[in-house]
Amino acid sequence: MGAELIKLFELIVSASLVNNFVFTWFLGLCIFFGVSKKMETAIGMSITFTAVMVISAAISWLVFRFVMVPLGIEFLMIIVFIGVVAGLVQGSDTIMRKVSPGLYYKLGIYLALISTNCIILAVPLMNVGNKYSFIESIAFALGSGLGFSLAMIIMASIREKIELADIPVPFRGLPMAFIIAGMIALAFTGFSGLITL
Amino acid sequence: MTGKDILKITLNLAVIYIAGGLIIALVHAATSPIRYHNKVVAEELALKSLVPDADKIEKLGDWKIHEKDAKYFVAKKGEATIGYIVQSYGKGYSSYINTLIAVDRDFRVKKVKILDQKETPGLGDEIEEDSFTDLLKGKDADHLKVLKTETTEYVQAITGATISSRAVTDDAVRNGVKFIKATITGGGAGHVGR
Amino acid sequence: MERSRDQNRLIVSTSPHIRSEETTQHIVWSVNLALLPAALMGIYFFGPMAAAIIAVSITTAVLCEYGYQKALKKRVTIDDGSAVLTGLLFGLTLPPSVPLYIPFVGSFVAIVLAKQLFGGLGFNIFNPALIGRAFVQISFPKLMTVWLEPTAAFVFIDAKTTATPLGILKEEGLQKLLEHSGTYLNLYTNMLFGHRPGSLGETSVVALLMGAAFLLYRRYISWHIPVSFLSTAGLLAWVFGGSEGLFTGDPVLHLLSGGIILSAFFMATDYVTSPSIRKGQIIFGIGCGFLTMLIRLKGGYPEGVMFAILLMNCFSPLIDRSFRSNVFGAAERKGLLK
Amino acid sequence: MSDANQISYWELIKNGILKENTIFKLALSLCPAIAVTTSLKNGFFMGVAVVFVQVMVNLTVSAMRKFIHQRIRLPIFMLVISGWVTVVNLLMDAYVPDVYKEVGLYIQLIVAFASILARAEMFASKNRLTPSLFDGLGMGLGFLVALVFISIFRELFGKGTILGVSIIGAKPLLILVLPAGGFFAVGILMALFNWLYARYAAKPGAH
Repeated sequence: MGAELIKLFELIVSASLVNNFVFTWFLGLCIFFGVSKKMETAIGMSITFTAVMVISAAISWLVFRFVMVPLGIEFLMIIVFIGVVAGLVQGSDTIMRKVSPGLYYKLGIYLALISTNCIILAVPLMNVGNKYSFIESIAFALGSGLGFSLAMIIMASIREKIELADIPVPFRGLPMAFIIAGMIALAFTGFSGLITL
Repeated sequence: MTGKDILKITLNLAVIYIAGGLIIALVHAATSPIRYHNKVVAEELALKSLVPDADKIEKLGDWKIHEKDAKYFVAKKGEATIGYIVQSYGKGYSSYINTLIAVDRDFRVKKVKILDQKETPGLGDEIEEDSFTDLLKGKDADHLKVLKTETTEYVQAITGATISSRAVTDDAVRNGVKFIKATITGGGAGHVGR
Repeated sequence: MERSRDQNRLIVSTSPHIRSEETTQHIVWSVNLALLPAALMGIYFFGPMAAAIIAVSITTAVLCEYGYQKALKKRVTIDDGSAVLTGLLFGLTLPPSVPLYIPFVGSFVAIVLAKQLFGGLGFNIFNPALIGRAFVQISFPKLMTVWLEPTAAFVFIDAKTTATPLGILKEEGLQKLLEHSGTYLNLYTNMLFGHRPGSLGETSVVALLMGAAFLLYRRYISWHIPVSFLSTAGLLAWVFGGSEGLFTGDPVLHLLSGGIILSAFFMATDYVTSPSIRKGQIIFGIGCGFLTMLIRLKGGYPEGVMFAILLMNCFSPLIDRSFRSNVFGAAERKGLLK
Repeated sequence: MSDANQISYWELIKNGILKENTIFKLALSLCPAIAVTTSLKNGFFMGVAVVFVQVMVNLTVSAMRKFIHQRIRLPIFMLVISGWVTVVNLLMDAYVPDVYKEVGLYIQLIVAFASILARAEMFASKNRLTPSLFDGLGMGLGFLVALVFISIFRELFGKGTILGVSIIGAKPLLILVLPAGGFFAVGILMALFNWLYARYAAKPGAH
């Protein structure tokens, strides 16, 4: 049992720091660059993202294991998983609007952005690729979500700080964001070798 | 929403599903033999490149090392056994290094091939190069040992990548060789993997 | 492009608490001076090649800053000494055997990519010297892991290559390290004076501490970051650093080895890339110490100081921000409850 | 955009490559721009896959534009996209297995490219077949060209090779084929594109 827990912990640390989705897999970059201009939106996005990631990973795992494998239609996983994500987003949109309008007002706008985001889709695909168990899949999704949130929050705080810096014109905006991301990635290299999976 | 709308939507979905399903099924059917073939051929080629003079390589069984599934094979020329191939894993710097090891009938290493690794680029990933894997040739289990000093009797570490060198030599290859030796000579499944 | 410079200067309220142009200049040159003993010790131990590396590194840094500012028609600020400091710091972190294009590439990256692109001194997020160091570390991994035995003579000698104390500690353990130098006392004295393999400016702890004492005395740096950094690292080394279980590690050895002294006093304390509020500085220091030991004990690299400081540089705006607006995320919470 | 009849096909292609370049101008679909551009071969095949999907999606959507009910238009588009992505995924796995092994995940993630959905919605659903074909081709080629540029830059300076053939004879800056260097490379090339674009393409009279 102890070894199991340690494995899960390692999986979370690995997905969030050592193999951070943004800095080593380059996933979710559109959102990462698009939404990290302001801290408030970055935090809202992070919360929504992590929640959707964990839930969609869980549902996708169940669907894959108990529907697709028995039917032998694993090759359709792209279509099925995007359906799961889209359905989940639509569902949580409706539920949130009814149950908690305040929360919806705050996070609803991010939900719309999620269904066309690669990071949400990548988690179930990678879970299948790595043959993770149900619990491992959830741990992986959680770690990925936390790592993505960390990346977003760091990036937002840095971009707020350099807002008024005298950056050469062609570099303003996105190119500079890329350079900064490169430097964060450089710093994150320090985590490599921390965990062997 | 009128009945006409509902009819149209239903029709939309039906057409999309039928057409899409047809196209995907066709492509799937057309490519699946090729994809299957690719995988089998790739594995065969990898095995073949390890023991080029064998004309038949047969799978003997599965074993586990570092909780990972690995296979082992026998290489034959005509009816005579000329060696064995064993797959093994070693715990490296930042990844488990997947290796294939060919041994002769005296369980000395003939050739080592790194199938998959994610060691430090430019440093640890030199384990993939012939200049390193050639060092392992001709060694038996007792001499599969990494030293940091100059040596030909044992295996000399790659400068700056001792851990990766050790992961291949002391972990993957040595355990693989020990396992295949115990399995073949002892008849049973000697379990040396951790 | 031609946004008024005065306007910019007013906005720089976060990190560099620059009171006037003169004092910044004065402080930066004093830091350069404080590093001089360590640089001289490096040249003494590793020979004239060390001097050449430092020279190339400083020259490149200054020329790049000059060239960039000329090319973009900005005011040339090389006389503030910050380019010299970046070049010097970067040079001191290099192994003494590197070919001379490495200090060139690294200094270029440090000045152009990590400093000037951000708008120059005061706006950079990351310590330029460390970005340069990390860049060459990853680009030339092989050359950056060759270490020389100190010769201690100011002469050209084909020095033997060897492993650093941290490298030996990581791969072969404390016992092996002791074999190298005989007794504990020998080991400690060698480490203290710098008679050990390592980056050319990091080995002589005594020289570095002299410089640091001077800066602390003149109040050019405050004690918060170095003290919290070193004590966290020492504590963790003692608790987790031993091979015979908890509380058997050797904190002194860890504090004397690697680049931790150089980094704690001269890099982590950089005004621009560390938090400006005292509490923030202590958190920054603890973070640096924690990450350094995490990488040293559990990570892939033998030395973690460089990555630890770069990582904390990432968090520095966040730390500053959270202390500025009292409760971090208060605005969000209010929104959620609505 | 709906008056596409007056725009020449050449203009449509140029629009995709320059004015609305997916990566450099619109900053969409950035993930593969870094992930697969460590070698020209990978970058090229990724680009080809995107061209294929974009063109086929545009054609499908354009052909069905009068038939699709407005209410379920977006889900239908998503279905069409994921169908074509599945097809290209299977094809790549079968015919270029060595590339697929490295970029497979990102091929599958073409599904989530905002740019493909955007073109289907903004252009193909309002235009006839031929303009849609050229629009898809232009947008896809813009992506392909960007990917090819980035991967040449990274492979040449990171590994010293082009298509695996040694050009420089050494590994000049290994960092360029690693994550951090990928960000630097894209950032620098993007700034270069901005600079050149501002200098030449955006000037009135250049069109």
